[in-house]
Amino acid sequence: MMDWTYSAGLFIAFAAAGTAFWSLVKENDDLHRLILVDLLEVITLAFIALAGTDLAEALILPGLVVGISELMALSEIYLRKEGLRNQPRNMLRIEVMDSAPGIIAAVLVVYGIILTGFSGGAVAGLGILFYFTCKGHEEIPELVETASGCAWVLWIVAFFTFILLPQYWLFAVMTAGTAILIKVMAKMALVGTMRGGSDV
Amino acid sequence: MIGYLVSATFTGLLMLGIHRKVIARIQKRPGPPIWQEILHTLKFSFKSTWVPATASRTLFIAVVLIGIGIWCAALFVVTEGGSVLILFGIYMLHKIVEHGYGLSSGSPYGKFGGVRSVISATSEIPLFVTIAAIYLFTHSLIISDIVAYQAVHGPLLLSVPPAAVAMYLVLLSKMPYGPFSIVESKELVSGYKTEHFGVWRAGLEVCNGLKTYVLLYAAVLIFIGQFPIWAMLALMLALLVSLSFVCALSPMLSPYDSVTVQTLATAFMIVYIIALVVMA
Amino acid sequence: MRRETAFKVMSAAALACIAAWTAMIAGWIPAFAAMAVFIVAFPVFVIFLALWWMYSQGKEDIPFIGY
Amino acid sequence: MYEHLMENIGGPVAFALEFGDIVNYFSPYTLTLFILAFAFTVLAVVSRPERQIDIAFGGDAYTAKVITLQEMRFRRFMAIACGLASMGAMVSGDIFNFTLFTSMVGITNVGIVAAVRNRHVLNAAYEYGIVAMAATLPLFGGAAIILATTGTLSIWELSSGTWTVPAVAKGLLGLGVIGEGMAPFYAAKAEMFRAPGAPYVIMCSLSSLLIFLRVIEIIITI
Repeated sequence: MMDWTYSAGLFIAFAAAGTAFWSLVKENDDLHRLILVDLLEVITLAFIALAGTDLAEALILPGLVVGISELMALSEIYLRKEGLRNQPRNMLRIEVMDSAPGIIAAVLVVYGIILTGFSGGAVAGLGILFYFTCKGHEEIPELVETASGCAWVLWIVAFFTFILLPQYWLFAVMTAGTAILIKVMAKMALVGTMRGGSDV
Repeated sequence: MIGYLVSATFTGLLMLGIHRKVIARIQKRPGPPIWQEILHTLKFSFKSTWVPATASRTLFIAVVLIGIGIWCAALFVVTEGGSVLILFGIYMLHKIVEHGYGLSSGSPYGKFGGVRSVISATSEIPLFVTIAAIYLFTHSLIISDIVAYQAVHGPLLLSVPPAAVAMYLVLLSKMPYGPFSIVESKELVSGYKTEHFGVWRAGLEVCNGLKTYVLLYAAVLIFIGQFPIWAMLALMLALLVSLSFVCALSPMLSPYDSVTVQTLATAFMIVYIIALVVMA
Repeated sequence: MRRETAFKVMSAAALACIAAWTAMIAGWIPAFAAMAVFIVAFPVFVIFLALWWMYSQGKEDIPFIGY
Repeated sequence: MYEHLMENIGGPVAFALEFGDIVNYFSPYTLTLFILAFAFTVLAVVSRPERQIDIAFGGDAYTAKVITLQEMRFRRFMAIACGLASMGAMVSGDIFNFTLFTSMVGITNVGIVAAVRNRHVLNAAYEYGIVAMAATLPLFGGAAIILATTGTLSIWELSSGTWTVPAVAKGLLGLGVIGEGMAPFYAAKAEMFRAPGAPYVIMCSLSSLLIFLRVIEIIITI
């Protein structure tokens, strides 16, 4: 039952747990400790997932639920003990949206390109949408529209290639795939962004 | 069985009296007569009684009943040769009962006594290491099996002396006037007992008598073996007097020192167990 | 609580103990059942015996708050 | 000596309820623990909280803390939930269920004192919560390693002696339970007991003690 992948995974999980515990010991800020403890919960799930059976898959869900409820209980305690009664004015003010939108968007876009096709476009579009949500969208829509138009042209060109020069089918498939990726990506990126300036 | 229960209670109270007497004599005081604790119990049962106005009434009364009940159960477990784990579970539950005594009245002194009884929870950890050591030898935790093992292989006291020492520490931490009795320290008036007066205190004394009897009996049974009742009583008395010597000659530790000493004892026991396992 | 109530509860607990003991000796119930009865009834008996002897009708007081 | 290894530890099994390979069993040991959890849960249901007296040092003044009805209801609910979780942990025949109940005990312990308006107690509860949550890693990790190495989580199966459970898994399991509120991690927890409301606060210490007692049985059995 125990092969080397399990051992390696276990080793990595233990290393991650050690790192997390070490950071938990070093950290003094209560809020950051709460977040680090959440990190520990994720490693816990990794331990369960390593078993790699249907049963393990079924056990992850209760583990996750318990972890989240503990996290919520602790957050409530934190709010109460710090006396934080005011509702935040801007609900969508998450730290990662200031610090790392570029990285997360890039990861999503690259993953989308690897997937290709409709689903790839959706993933990549989500990445771009995330980027716009974080950074605002003043001049970028024009650029996206241009890209979308060019992609559409490419798609048409690919169809013509299929019909006129069928021996270059591979080139046509690749062109169409890339084009549809960019097209869907562009359309997805427009979801939620309103035209007519920032005050709409 | 009823007779045994009642006589165990009185024997336990008598032993507590002997404990006080021995301590007093070592400290060059005359000390109370040895039946003082029995008189205490009777005296308290004749005193006027009510429940304090601020108390949580049900809990205030229920913990007294539970306290006597669990030690009755422990006595039956020991005499009938049940599982050692049940006995030690009850030993730990006694902590909760003390906690309940302290918190239920609303008194600040009782509360601190109760909180201290929870702090001194370290005293239980050597107990479980002791159990593990016993299990490695006997492969059973049923008291009758342990007794049978000792009848064949000789007392466990000689085969696992460190476990016996840990058990001795555990007994010591439950003896009054001992170095670990931080719950009864005088700056807390009477600790968790402060508000349980009159009849409730008499119940508490009955519980203490039973507890002393059961713990001493169990220690003799687990580490030396089963003997006729007079020999058991003699061995228990010897054990008690040795405990009294320690209590008389050592000062009460501060709460954190007490915890530290018990933690060190636990660490030592864990090392010992690991050594046993590695050698086996 | 009135003295009569305490007496009634005490006698009930004592009767339960004696009944369980008799039944066990006669072999009607197993030993562990008798023990269960003792574990429940003995504390009740002890406390209510003492309460029957002395339960003051005095006024409830606040806890001890220092000398 | 009994045939089934488990019966040498907690006594002969009086009653067992089978769900496939998971067997929930009552030995005298688990039964005792179950009854105690039940008794204290009933106490939490029926008793009213005490009014805690505080002395203002340096004078004769004293104050009584009164628990409001709303706060009492919430804390009683949490205490009952805690009692139910400990009862579940006492009879569970499945290691993963046991760990889930243990985590639930941790959550409800925080909940019992969460409604108290006392910064000191809340700080202690927060510290305890952090430790308890960190303790779920060894707890679930231990259970997961047992599952991965033996392929079963049933205590009954594991105690039959056909499996060898790695010592590290047992150690992790024990460490996890100790982290939920036993020595030496209870330092934060002891401060929580300063909160008024004895019948509820007592469930905090009782539940962690009971799960500790149970995990000792499990560790020796498997």
